[in-house]
Parts: sequence; structure tokens; C-alpha cells
Amino acid sequence: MSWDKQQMAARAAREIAPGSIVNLGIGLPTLVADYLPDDAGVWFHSENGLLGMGPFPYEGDEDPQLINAGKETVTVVAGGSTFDSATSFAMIRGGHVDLAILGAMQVAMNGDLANWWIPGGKMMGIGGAMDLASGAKRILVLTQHVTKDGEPKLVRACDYPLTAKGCVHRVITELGVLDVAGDAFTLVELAPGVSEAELAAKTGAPLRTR
Amino acid sequence: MSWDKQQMAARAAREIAPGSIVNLGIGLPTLVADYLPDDAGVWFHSENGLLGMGPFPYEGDEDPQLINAGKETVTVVAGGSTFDSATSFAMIRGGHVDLAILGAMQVAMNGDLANWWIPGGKMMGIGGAMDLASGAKRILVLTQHVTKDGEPKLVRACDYPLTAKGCVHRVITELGVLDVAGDAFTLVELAPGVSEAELAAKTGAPLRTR
Amino acid sequence: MEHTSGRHRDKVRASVADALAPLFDGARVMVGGFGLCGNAEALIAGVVAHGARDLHLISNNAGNLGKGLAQWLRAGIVKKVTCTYLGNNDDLHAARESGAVELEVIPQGTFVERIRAAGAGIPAFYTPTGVGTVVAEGKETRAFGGRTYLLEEALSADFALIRCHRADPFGNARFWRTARNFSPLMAMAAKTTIAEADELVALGAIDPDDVHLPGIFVHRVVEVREHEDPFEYRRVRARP
Amino acid sequence: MEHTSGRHRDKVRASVADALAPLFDGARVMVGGFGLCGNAEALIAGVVAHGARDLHLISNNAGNLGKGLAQWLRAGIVKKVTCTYLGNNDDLHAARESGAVELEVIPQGTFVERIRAAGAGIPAFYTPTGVGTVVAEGKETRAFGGRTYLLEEALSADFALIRCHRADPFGNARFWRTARNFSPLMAMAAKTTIAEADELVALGAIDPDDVHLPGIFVHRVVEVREHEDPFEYRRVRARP
Repeated sequence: MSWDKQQMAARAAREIAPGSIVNLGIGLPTLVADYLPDDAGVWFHSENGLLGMGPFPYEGDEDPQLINAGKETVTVVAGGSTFDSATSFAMIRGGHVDLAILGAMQVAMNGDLANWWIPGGKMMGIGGAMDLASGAKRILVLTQHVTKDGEPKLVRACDYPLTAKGCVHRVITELGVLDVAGDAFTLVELAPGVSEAELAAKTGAPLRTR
Repeated sequence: MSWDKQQMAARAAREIAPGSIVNLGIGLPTLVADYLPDDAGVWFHSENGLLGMGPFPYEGDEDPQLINAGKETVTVVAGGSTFDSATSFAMIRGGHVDLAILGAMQVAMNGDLANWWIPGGKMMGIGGAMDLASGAKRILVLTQHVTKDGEPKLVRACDYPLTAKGCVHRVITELGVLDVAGDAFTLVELAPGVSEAELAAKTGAPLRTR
Repeated sequence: MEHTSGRHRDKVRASVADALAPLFDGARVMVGGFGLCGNAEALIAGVVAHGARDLHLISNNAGNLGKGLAQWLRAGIVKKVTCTYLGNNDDLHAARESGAVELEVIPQGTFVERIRAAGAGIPAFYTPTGVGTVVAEGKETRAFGGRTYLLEEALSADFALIRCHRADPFGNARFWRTARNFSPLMAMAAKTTIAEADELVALGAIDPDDVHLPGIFVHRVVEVREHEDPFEYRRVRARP
Repeated sequence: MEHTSGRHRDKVRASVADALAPLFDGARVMVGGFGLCGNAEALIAGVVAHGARDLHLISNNAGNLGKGLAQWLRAGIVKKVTCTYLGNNDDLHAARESGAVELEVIPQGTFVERIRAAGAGIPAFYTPTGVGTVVAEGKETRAFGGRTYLLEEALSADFALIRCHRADPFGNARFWRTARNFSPLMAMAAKTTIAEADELVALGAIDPDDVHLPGIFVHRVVEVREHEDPFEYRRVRARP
């Protein structure tokens, strides 16, 4: 059982309040947009200088000068705007983005986030990750619960280089929804067919159930 | 003899290199624009958010939302642009304005400028004066040589609250043109009929003649 | 899971009074405009009608000729003014001299950069402006590259009242000529930004590349079609 | 009296080579664009032809797919890169691993704010980004309002190479959609800014309110009508 990626994205979409400004990180988080109702009144921000990002363009409509932060061709919705990067990061750093949904390599129970580099691995760079993690009003992490090697991604303390300290509020994985609580993770919701025992076993930090 | 205000403005206009960006302070400096040749390629900056400021509008064309920093109705030339105040002062503070022509209450021989407040008098405020004085690449002061009471405005050290330290390069008065030289003013040019002795007598600091 | 609605929908207000409803006593209020140019005239008048008092007004000039923000001074609803220039604003001179208003005067470039900093999440920055002047009193100085600079902190507000030429229902705004001035920065720096638009246009009517102020920085919009737009110093030249 | 001509006339250059003539070995060169989006393609190719070497490249990505600034890496004319993201730029990974290029990677918001600061005459500022991370190593921290911030210094350059959609002979420029990104800020931060315009229009053809980048920040303009504009990740959806 547990959630597949689409179900994780759908669950994450439920975290988005109507009328909010949301930045979706590269990868899994980009799926979340597909699960919002049309009348949600949610505005997607892309840190390369776009507010009101729409879906991928229809074939033939793609514009190489209209991309998202993942450098994918996108569209702009009615009421969207383009701006320079200083303005875009003013939006982020200034706390004007309500929610950022980010991927993670590790999340610690105190909210520390590591999502840009695993030492020894290919160093892809920082991009907007540190600004988003420290600037957005709320950080939701959307990630697999464990690594491909079965190691917990939710840990007592991050081993990998941090993106930002104490920034994460909530984590959604294929197993459920958890909040960071300082000295533990708190269980918010279990995916169907997942037991508290399984969740606890796969979490590398204390788990508090309500 | 000596220069009248129009002649002072004409002399100041000769200080403006073709193809430069110039900010004209309120009052006497605003006259300078009238003495530039049409093909000078000079762009006037107004710190309220206008580059490419043109002359006063023809009667009936005035727009209350198109003003200069003196809050006077103006026009915008072809190639002019409007922008917000942060961008406008980025132009000034960032050293992008080639020349500011400012009025003065006092100028010291080391280049200190006082032009915003005479203690005991009406305090009009600072406005853009301090930013212009410390930010423009070159500061030209255009002023009467002495006060209405006959006191020198060119002094060893300013008594009045400073606008900026060591910012002034050159001073044009009705008596001539002088450069600040640290321990003296240096004579650059005498107005017609003005003697070195008269200039020295009316200058409150050592005068060096070339 | 909380499902509170965000602030970025249903921004259009039917009246100035409705737009100003959240205003409160003692609020720090930024008001755009360079003198009387670019004033949110209806919102400024609406604040007097609202009845909020003890306001900390942050604006370049605080009105002139008895108009604009001078109305707030005359109504006695301002306890402090942070501005850059008084000029011939007799109401402000009088309020200062009587002690009715605490006055803080700062350089204009520092004023707007502090406001931008607040909006951009920058708590403080260094600037050359004011070094060696009264502005530097009590402030930290520091050398970078052999030049001395002052440390200046961000300046934020509870509300920003701005005037724009066109706005759409999301709050995307365009300004006309030099009426732009401080307004886009103040919109960034305030917790709640209220925009008075000469014209409310449909979503999508402003091309994405033509938005001066993205709606993320605007929270309430009210259309006000009529404005006095007084001339502060009307200068003209003769037609040739 | 000196009567040297200022830099704000006769900006239009007939060729890319002419526009790039002042480039020199060891120069710090900012190049606009987010990946390959918004690249000054002709200027980038022109720098290789110019022959300048040992460049310090300041750009968000330094190219990708062998295109754009990856050409500089392949030509071996770069000694240092300051960027925010490498991604799949194999040329940059290879140049870094071989030691051919010194690499500095910084957060994107800090990158662009440092560039803006240089252009705006702000020598340094505090930012929350990077506190408690490797980015903070060796940097001063300071608390404001109970939160810790890093001190970051301005980042300037000798040249900025930017691409714009339209420019006039004074250098007033407009950008298309997300091609704007870093270019307006880089233009402010460089001693000499060279703009590659898809279209050169007459003075006055761009309304004053529609200028994205005022010509005060641009020193040389060259019209280049043809661009490859490669897709980095071309994503589409099926028509319904």
C-alpha cells in the first residue's frame, strides 16, 4: 500500500490554502500543481522571474524564453507577471511566498533541511534552494521516506551539508504526513495500509503519535 | 561686472561633457539646461524617478503626474524613462550619474558641502541632497559667492551641518570658477571685471592663483 | 490540517471604507507619492474618515498646500512622521514646532533603500550617504574598500497606501510617469498594501512584461476613477 | 576645462566585434541568462573570437549542453566561475574536476542581491540565506530582531553582456518573458554594459513607462536579429 507519487502530490495539494503564493521545487513537487482545483486561486512563483506560472505549453506553443526554474518550457496564466531576479528573490527572502514545496535528501527532527549536495556525489549547485528554504513562510517537504539504499531520510540530525536550519514545517512521504517537533517527528496522518510501527521503523528519529 | 545668474548658468553648462548624465539641483542649477546645445547628447536625471527630463511643458500640456524633484511640471524627451525611487537612487548612489550641479550654503576648501540647513532657520529637510552629494561622480556647486549679509560661502571649514564630506570638485559663482584643493581654493577662471584681489577678499579661505 | 484561505484572492473592495477596514490606531502607515504627485487621494481622505489615530506616517513629504497628507496633520491623527523633505509644507512645520508630531528626517535614497530592504528581507545594509553628517549620529560606520559607510536598518510598515494608474483583480499594477516613485517599494515593505487604482482592468489585461508591481505585493484594491491631482508647482513655457 | 565626451552618446555598434573591442584579458565578465534562456548568443560567441583569456565569468549557470557559455569553457578562456547552479553542465563539471577552472557556487538570491548592491552603491548587506550552512564559512554573522544574518558584499564586474528583446540607441531596453532574469542587475553592476538586442528601435519607440532597463546602465548596443534560442528542457502537453 502506501501512496504512489501521484497520491503524494495530491496529498500535498491539500496543504495549499486557496489564495496563496506557492513555489514548487524541481522534480516531485512540480506534480502538485495538477491536483489543485481550477478555482483554488493559487499563484505559482518560479524564482527565475515568473509569478502566475501555468502548465506546460501545447506543442507548437513553446517559447524558449518562457521557462521555469527547472529550465522547462512553461506558460503564464492571465494575471501573471515577469520580473528580474532581484525582484524574484525579494519575493522569496522578504517572506512574500506563502509556501515552498521542496524535495529533500535529509530532514532533521528540528526542521533542518539538506537538499542540495551529498558529499562525494555530483555537486549540482545551490540555485535558489537556500533562499527558498530560509525565505518562504512555510516549508513543506515532499520526498520518499527512505533512500534507494533504505536509509532514513527523516533523521535526528542531518549528516549532509544543510540548505537551511530549522526551516521545515511538515514532511509528506509515501508513508504519511509528519511534522517536525524539535525532539521528534509528530505523526499527522498515515498513508493507507501503513502502520505506526512501520513508520517508526523507517524513521531515523523519535516518532510521536498523537 | 561679474556674471549674472544667466551667465553663471551658461558657464556651468560648459562644464557638461557631451553624452553625460546630469542631475540639476533645485533653484539656480535648473537654469543650466537652457544653455546646452541641442546636440549635446546630455540626459537630465531627476531623482523622483525620471531620466531624460525635458523642458517645462507648453501651456495646456502639463501633467500633474510628470514632475521633477522640485515638484514642477516637466516633460520627458524621446528616449526618456520613468522608474521607481529605489532605482533612481541606485543610479545616484551607484555612481551612474556623471555630474550633479547643486546649490550651496557653504563649501569648504576640502570639498565639504553644506546645503540643506542653516541652524536656527527653517529646516526644509534633506531630500535627495545627501545622496546626490555623496553619490554623483562629480559635484559642481553653483552659488552666489557670499551670503546676503556679505559673509563668504567659500570657507576654510563649514559651520553648518554637512550634506557630505569632501564631495565638491568645482564651484562657479558670479565672480568666477574655483576648484577645491584641500588647503585652499584654486582659481580656475575670473568673471569679467573681477580682480584676484576682490575674489580673495570675498573668499573665506586661502586662494591659490595658477 | 488548516485550510485558511490565503490573502491572494478576492482582493477587490467595493469602497474605500471597506479597503481601509483593517487599519488600526498606532499603525505604521507608508503612503506613496512625491509631494502631491502620485497620492492615493481617496485612501488618504478615507483614513481621516476611518478614525484611526496615533499613526506613524512614513512618506516622502507628508503633503503640502494643506492637501494630501496635510489633511492627516490637520486632523491630528499623526503622532510621528518619517520623511525626507518638508519644504513649504506649513502644516508639517507647525506640527513639528508645536510638538504635536515627532519628526524624523532622513536622506531620500536611504529612506527608499531602507523600505526596499524591508520588502526584500534584508535587515540592514551599508550606504555612503550621510557619513560625516548628523545622519550618522549614533550609527555604526564601517570601511569597505577604503571608503566609510553607515549601517542602516530596514524600514517596514503595517500598511502601505498606494495609487496606481491601472490594476487588475490580483493587484498587478502600473503607474503613470513619475507617479510611481516610492509606491512599488512601500508595497513590498508593508504587511498589508492597499492600492487605489484609477482604473480596474480584467485579469490578463496587463501583459506580463508590462507589470510594474506584481500582485504578490498588493492585498486590497479599490477603483477610484476621479482624482483632483493638484499641481504643486505648475510651470509651463510659451508655445513658440 | 576638460571637455571629454561622456559615454552616453553614440552607443550603437555596427558589429559584435566592435561592441566587444574594449574587452581585456583577466576581465570580470557578467553574462545574463538563466541557463540558455536569455543568453546574449552573439556576444558570447564573439568573446571567443575576440581572444580575451583568463576571464572571471559571473553567470548563473555557465551554459549547458555545450551551448552558450559552455563554449567559453571549451575554449579554455575562463579561469574562474562564480555561479549558483551547475546542474547537467558537463563542461563545467569537467573544468572543475580537472582544476582548469576555479569554481565558486553561491545561493541564487545572494548572487543577484550582491550584483544589485554593486550597481546601487551598497557595499554590503545582511541576508538570512545561508546561515548555518557552508555558505556562512568565514563570513560575519549578526543578529537583527532576534534572527541571525550573514554579511555579504557587493559583486561587481568590468563587463556585463546582456540580451534584450528591444533596445533604443540610448540603450533603453525591454526583455521578453523570463529572459529578463539577471540582466538588468548585471547591467547596473558592470563598468561597461554591452547589450545584444533582437531589435534596435528608434529613440522614443519605447514608452517611458515601459522601459525595463534605463539606458544609463547600458554603454554599447549591437543589433542581432537571428538567435538560436535553444530549448534546454522542452516540455509540452497534448492538445485537448
